[in-house]
Amino acid sequence: MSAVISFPRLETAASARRQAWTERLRLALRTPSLLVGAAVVLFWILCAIFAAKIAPYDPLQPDILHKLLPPSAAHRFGTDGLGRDVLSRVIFGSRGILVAAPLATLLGTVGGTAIGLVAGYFRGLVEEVLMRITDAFLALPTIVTALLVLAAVGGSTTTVILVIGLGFAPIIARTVRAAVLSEAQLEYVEAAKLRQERAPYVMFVEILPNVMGPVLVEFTVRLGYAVFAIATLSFLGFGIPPPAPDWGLTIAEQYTYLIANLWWPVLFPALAIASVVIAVNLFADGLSQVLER
Amino acid sequence: MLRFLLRRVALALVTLWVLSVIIFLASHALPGDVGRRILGPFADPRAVATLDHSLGVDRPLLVQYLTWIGGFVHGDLGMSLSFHVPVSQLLLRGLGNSVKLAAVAFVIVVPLSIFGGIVAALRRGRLLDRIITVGGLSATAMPEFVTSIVLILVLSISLKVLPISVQVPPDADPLTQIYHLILPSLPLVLVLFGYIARITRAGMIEALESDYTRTAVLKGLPWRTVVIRHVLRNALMPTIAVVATQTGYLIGGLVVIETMFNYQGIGQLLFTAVSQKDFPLIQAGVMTVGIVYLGATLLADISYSLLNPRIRLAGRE
Amino acid sequence: MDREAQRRLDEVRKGRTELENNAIDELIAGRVSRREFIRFATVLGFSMPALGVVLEACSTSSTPTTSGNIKKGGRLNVGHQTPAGAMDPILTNDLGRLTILGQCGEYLAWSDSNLHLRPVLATSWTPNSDGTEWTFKIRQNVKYNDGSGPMTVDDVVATFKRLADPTVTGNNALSNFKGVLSPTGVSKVDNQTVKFTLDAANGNFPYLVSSDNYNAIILPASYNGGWDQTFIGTGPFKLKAGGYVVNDHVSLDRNPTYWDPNNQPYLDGLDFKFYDSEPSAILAFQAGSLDVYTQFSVANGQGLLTDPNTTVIDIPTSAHRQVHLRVDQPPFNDKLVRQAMALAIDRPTIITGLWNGKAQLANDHPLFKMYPSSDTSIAQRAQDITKAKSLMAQAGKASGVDVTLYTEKVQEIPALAALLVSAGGQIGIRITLNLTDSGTYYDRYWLNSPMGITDYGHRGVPNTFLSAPLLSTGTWNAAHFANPTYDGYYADYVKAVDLSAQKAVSGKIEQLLLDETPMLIPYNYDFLTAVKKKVSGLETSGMGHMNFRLAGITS
Amino acid sequence: MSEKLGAAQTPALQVTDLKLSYRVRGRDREAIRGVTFTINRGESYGLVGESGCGKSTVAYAAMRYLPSNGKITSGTIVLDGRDMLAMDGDELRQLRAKAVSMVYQNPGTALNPTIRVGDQLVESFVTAGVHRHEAGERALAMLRQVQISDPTGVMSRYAHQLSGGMQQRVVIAMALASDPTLLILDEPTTGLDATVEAEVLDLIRNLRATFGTSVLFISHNLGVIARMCDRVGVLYAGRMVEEGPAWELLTNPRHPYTVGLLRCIPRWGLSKELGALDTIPGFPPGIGAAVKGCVFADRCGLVQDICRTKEPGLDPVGEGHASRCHFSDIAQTLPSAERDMVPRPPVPETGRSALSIHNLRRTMRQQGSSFQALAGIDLEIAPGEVFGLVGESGSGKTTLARSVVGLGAPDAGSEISLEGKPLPAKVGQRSRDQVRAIQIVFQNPDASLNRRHAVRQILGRALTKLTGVHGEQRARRVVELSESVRLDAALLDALPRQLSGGLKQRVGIARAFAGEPHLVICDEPTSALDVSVQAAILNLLVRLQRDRNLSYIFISHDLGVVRYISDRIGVLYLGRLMEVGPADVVFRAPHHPYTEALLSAAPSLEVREEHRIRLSGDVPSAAKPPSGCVFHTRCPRKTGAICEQEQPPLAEEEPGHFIRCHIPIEELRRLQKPEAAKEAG
Repeated sequence: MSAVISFPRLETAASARRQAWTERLRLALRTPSLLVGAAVVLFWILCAIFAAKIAPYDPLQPDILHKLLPPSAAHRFGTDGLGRDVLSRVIFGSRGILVAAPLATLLGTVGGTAIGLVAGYFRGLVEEVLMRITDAFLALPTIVTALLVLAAVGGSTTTVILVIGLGFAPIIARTVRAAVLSEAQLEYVEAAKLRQERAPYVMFVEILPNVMGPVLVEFTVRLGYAVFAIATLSFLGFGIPPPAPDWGLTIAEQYTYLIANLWWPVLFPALAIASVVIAVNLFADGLSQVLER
Repeated sequence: MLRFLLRRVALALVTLWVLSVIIFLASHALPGDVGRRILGPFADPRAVATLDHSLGVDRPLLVQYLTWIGGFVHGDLGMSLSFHVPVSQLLLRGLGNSVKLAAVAFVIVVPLSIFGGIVAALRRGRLLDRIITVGGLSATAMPEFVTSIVLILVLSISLKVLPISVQVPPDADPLTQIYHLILPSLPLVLVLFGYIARITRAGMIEALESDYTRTAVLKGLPWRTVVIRHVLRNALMPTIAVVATQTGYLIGGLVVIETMFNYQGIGQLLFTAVSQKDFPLIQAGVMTVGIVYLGATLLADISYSLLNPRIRLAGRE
Repeated sequence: MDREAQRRLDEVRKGRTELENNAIDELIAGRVSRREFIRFATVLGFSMPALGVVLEACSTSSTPTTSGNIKKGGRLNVGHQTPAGAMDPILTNDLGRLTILGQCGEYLAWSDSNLHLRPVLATSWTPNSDGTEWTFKIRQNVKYNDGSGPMTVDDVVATFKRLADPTVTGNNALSNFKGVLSPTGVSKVDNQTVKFTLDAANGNFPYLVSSDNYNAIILPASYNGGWDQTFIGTGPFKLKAGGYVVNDHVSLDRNPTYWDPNNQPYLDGLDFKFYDSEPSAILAFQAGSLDVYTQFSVANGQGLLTDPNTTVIDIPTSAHRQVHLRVDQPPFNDKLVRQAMALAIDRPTIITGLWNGKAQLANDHPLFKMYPSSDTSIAQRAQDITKAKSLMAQAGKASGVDVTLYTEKVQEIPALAALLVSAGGQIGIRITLNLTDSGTYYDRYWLNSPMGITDYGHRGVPNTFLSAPLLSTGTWNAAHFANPTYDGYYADYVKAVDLSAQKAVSGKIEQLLLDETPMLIPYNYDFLTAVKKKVSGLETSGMGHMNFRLAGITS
Repeated sequence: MSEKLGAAQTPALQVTDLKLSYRVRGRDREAIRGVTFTINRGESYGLVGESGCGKSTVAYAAMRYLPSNGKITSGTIVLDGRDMLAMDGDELRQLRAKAVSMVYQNPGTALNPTIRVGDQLVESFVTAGVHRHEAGERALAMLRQVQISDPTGVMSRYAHQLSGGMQQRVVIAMALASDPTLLILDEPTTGLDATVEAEVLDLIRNLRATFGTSVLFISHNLGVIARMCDRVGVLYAGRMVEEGPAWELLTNPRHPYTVGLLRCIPRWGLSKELGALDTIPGFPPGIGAAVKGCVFADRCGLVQDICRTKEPGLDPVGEGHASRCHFSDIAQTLPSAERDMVPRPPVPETGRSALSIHNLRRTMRQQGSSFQALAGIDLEIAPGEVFGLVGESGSGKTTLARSVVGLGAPDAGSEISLEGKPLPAKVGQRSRDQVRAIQIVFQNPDASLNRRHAVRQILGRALTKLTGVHGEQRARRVVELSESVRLDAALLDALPRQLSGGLKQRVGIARAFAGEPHLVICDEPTSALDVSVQAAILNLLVRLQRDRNLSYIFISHDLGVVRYISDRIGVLYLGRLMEVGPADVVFRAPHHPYTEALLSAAPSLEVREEHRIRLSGDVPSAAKPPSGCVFHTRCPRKTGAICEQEQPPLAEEEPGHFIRCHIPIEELRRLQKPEAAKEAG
């Protein structure tokens, strides 16, 4: 009898796994876009969590006799049209979007992944029906879908989250379905069938972990777009209602001041939106680079 | 080929039908009463009931749907509740205007972004690539309303190089009209640039790394010939599909842009319809958006299949 | 008053009704101001010469302002709110449409920015002694803007029969005529005279046939709908061929057959461009694509107020924001809490801060100072936090109360809401905001909310403000205010045709409302119109009418 | 031609001490650790070695075409007398255009999918300096030279409209357009069917004779190298370990690695009864791994201390033959790594059948048209029997396998029964016992093992589902199972990608054996593996089968492998069994003409050049099978109209030996006599 074959380069598989993780982490640390993106997002998360500690003023407290003051030592970012502190509003404004955008994206991702899994796995009539509905939703831009629904049920943070989630689900479903289709052709799926696994097991235990890569990338990409979309909805007046210090809303409320050269109430929230969206996109970009390798 | 096209058209029609059902149901979830919405909050309840009846909104949903979709098929989109004119009249004009604006945006962005994507791919990993990809990403990430404001401030109010108004005298020559549409199209250009450039870059890189490119290089072809003859043709095929799917995205952007610039396109029309809960206009408007999107993707499918011999020649031989 | 003046005044008095003479007496006695007198006299239908005599006798004068140096010709680009519905006089209920109506159509009288009535298609009018019958003399030889005509008494009768008809779908004029005028009450006396027999006495009736009742442009008797095709009327402008594109613009040309030979329009035409969003309109105005922007808010128009190239026409109005406090539900079922809320508000600061001064103090009741019938002697309520807190304590609510404020996201209302939140917070009234679009607010919350802000437009007379939101039977009674005493006062007010009687009732109403506080009205805001410096002669009204007849471009 | 003659003195390619590294994750990792070789004018030089040894890297380096992270760190490459590493871009381009060409694996992707084949070919001529007007004619002529039957038609087609063999001919035509000094062929026939491969290889030989081109031929297949090359270099871990004349090197290897490699191959006529295949234990050092001493020391059975400290030189061991080994003189005494194979008792003739297939038909749909993937298969497999199934791609091997395990239901009327009891068509309808009784080992372990599941999970789940064990018991059984396939229990927590190909396939085998099956279908279980690993897997499969006395259906396109492991063999063509019989009988003449062609196409280490029959053309589409005998369109022994009109029956020509052919067995025997004689000898 020849000796049992062992793997000469590794002590144990556990250390192999650890090594794989450290390898991936090292790769992540060497991806600048991922790092910059993560840093900026982290910055805003900290702002959101510690807003009450960081912000110098109450973001909702008007002081209309001191409205539209330019940036100064007392008000680093100036005051807005109601005399509220722009800096404090920008800091507090991170809260809404940092809760709404991930929740909406998560909702869309979970829903879309489920639809995509089912459609990609079952094929046939189930797939046809699901994909036609998905296609129908895809034929509408997210903003239009959102307007349609928000007109029906009225704007609130919850509805915005739901509607963005609804808008994202078909997009994610498409991605997931494509990934599932190629996964389902692989023989490990047949191997599962050959031991009479039930469909949910095959979908969620066998296939799902293997499509998590694209799902994760799609999640981060969508997250960036969620920030974009929620801000746009707020701007159009269909999102989070005033007086919330929401960035998009603030811009909508204050952008006419620009004409009078009162740029600070608008510029800072605009920069905040831009920084979050860009950061999330950079993160997504970096993540896909890391996962690709 | 024909089979492929027929299948695509059939799929698009089915999708459209599903869309019509979704839109119909969604618009009937709108709160409040149609007659009340038309007559306003201060109107007499009896008048409201009479109006509801004359509009047929008190009939069963299925009947209403069939009436609506039947009218739609025959080109009768109903009357706008807020404007009291046929919806088709509003939509046609809005669509025409939007197409003008979108066309200007496309004419600017498509060559620019494709060129950008190509350059980035050819300079992969270098500074220029980083500038184009990160710059494009940033531009894509900025909501249109943010970029619009900056552009208005810089280009119209400070530098005064572009007119802020999109209102052109109706008898103005096409060049003047285009000139007026440049500013509002720029935010769309910015959003689309990063996206199309990215896809182009990805397609280019895939083509550059392909075996046939290797064949071409090892044949001893000059690099220019390799790129132009062998790489571009294959690399740009996915871009075509992407450009088409961006029409949907574009319409979303148009809602914002047209509202900001008060441009009477389909985006603003949708926004107004939704704000005023003008449901015939919402239904028909959203349907139109769907039709435009599906039409555009169909067109992309067709051009893609014409360019791709694999599909063009399928079924032969 | 010299003898000659006295003599001429006596001449005038001779043909006057008791009411009219009463007004003159009040003026002479100094009980009404000159302004109030003019307004009242015009209501009663003093002809211009007669009015002139009275005022001259009282050492006052009325000279309408005219601008010089206007050159003939040219067109103006006018930025305007998008009409919210079909362009039809009887359906009109928004600024978007009424301003357009007023270019092509005319009213029996024009209600100017000071609430004075000026004869237009009527040359004069007189009430009977108790104000239940009003007789109007109709101007002759007036042509319509399509060249047809002349306008006849039959046209006037047909117009008002239609406006008073409750069976017409979407008839907006009913809000004025309901309970006041029925179709049968309109009758032709002769070829120059129309008589209105009212359902109930009304001392302010001429306002209801003036431009304040914007539905009431005079149309041919043959008119049967389709106004948006013809834009027919007797006004100074007419529709340019193909000039109306729904949701986009209206182009008007000068009416070459305009009836008034001395007041032909200077302009060749007007191009109204519609805007859904105020900021984009302001951007366009600022960038020079517009010559006039008909109405802007202070919130969005900061830049316009300080722009050296812009003239801001500033008209005080009775338009206001009404904050209802629902009296049959906690927390505002306690009068003390309502009063405390009212005392927490710093009105002057709001006017300065929110409105840059372009608003007038109001006193939580609709009898605004601009109305001659109001009793201006009642003290203005002012912020008093100490007292407010003690009222809260007195009500047993020292620990505070919670309430949700519902309102619509329109113009400065969200900002006002934010200020109310902050004001309430000072005395323990913790307000949560629920802001929705207008449709949702009016559909769902307006009449079913503990607290709300409702947007009330300008009215030439306070009757509607006093009835619908406040009477126990009032249809817009969001405060659910039911007070028999008040209902009685209101009946007295409407019946009173005598100015001092009106004032007396007004004082009682004002005091009652201040005490009960079913609503807060912090201010009336001004109607602001932005005009390029080169444009002159534009006359605006609190209702939103734009009189371009004498407007033009200065050379 | 004259130019070539003039330069006859300089070698075509001279590579000297080439070192090359790839930059991976920020570190330069050495992939080629100093390679020196020379290809003389007109010479065909073969480069062999297992995957990852650096063969292709050397080839691309010879064209100076490297990925952006690759860097030649030292050495010289002199092509046609010119130093390639000193050239600027334009010179390099000229060189590629005129002096050196390359043909590689996957001709389908090597051709531009959007440009007509003719245009691509013409372009090659133009680039090589042929005038545009002339290029079209030259292209046509070249297509004729690469034996394309309808050159004009092919010119106007796109790559996807051509079969794999045709595509490769076109690529070869393009490569030869410039009449290059050196033609590099990188696995040019890998992925092609055996019959097509044989044709292409013949073509290359003939063309080489015509053009006198020097060839660098790269392959992992020693048989192909033996047939194609004059001289051979054996690469191992980026190092040339042995070099010599092809025949000499393959028959008299002088490096333990070459010796081991040759022993791994299931040679012609070798069967499991005759003993186990040898293997090479361990793994080659990875790219960038630090190597001290001999690169092969870790896996060498002859290793001594010196091997780990001092690197041996590539020393001559004969005429033009060199070996990089301290002990090259005793290399052939390399001890065998596997010694435990005992001849298996013959299959007991119990008359029972493990699996019985009757009239198995399967109609499949593809792009709207339907075709018969299986057209009536009848088959009996006895308990303990290994049934080998051979055939080219599209013959229905995999469809048959899938039908048996219950993936994809056969048409109505088909019958499959297990141990006498009818088997439901779909796996979902089968009882647990039936499911566990029939399992499958898939071809590609990368695809058949869930990438996200650890080995323990993969095996444990199979045990639970197939045998119902849980908890403690299951944990114990997992360990037992892994030991039965000789998988270290320490690897149970590894993910598949952390395992080598051979280890992965062991997991796949263990999973198939989890339910103690009676019948295991092995669908090309070793075709994705290197020969040294293949040998170990084959040994494992044989041992498991022997220990448990179960049945296999063993599918492979590699005749040597099938011959080695099978008791009986079936030959499949277009969904029909053409020949069935005991392995040794089928491999001995007479055989069905198709079997004959397959056998003669198979590249092997034995030189059997004289008597080969060649099939022309490609396998017909199963959607439109030829009338009569489906093989008649390609049959070299076609007798006449009867072959086109009537399908011959699968007749038992000898006891247990069935042939589907109109030609009587005697006639076949006569026709195939010479080979039969050879075979016997």
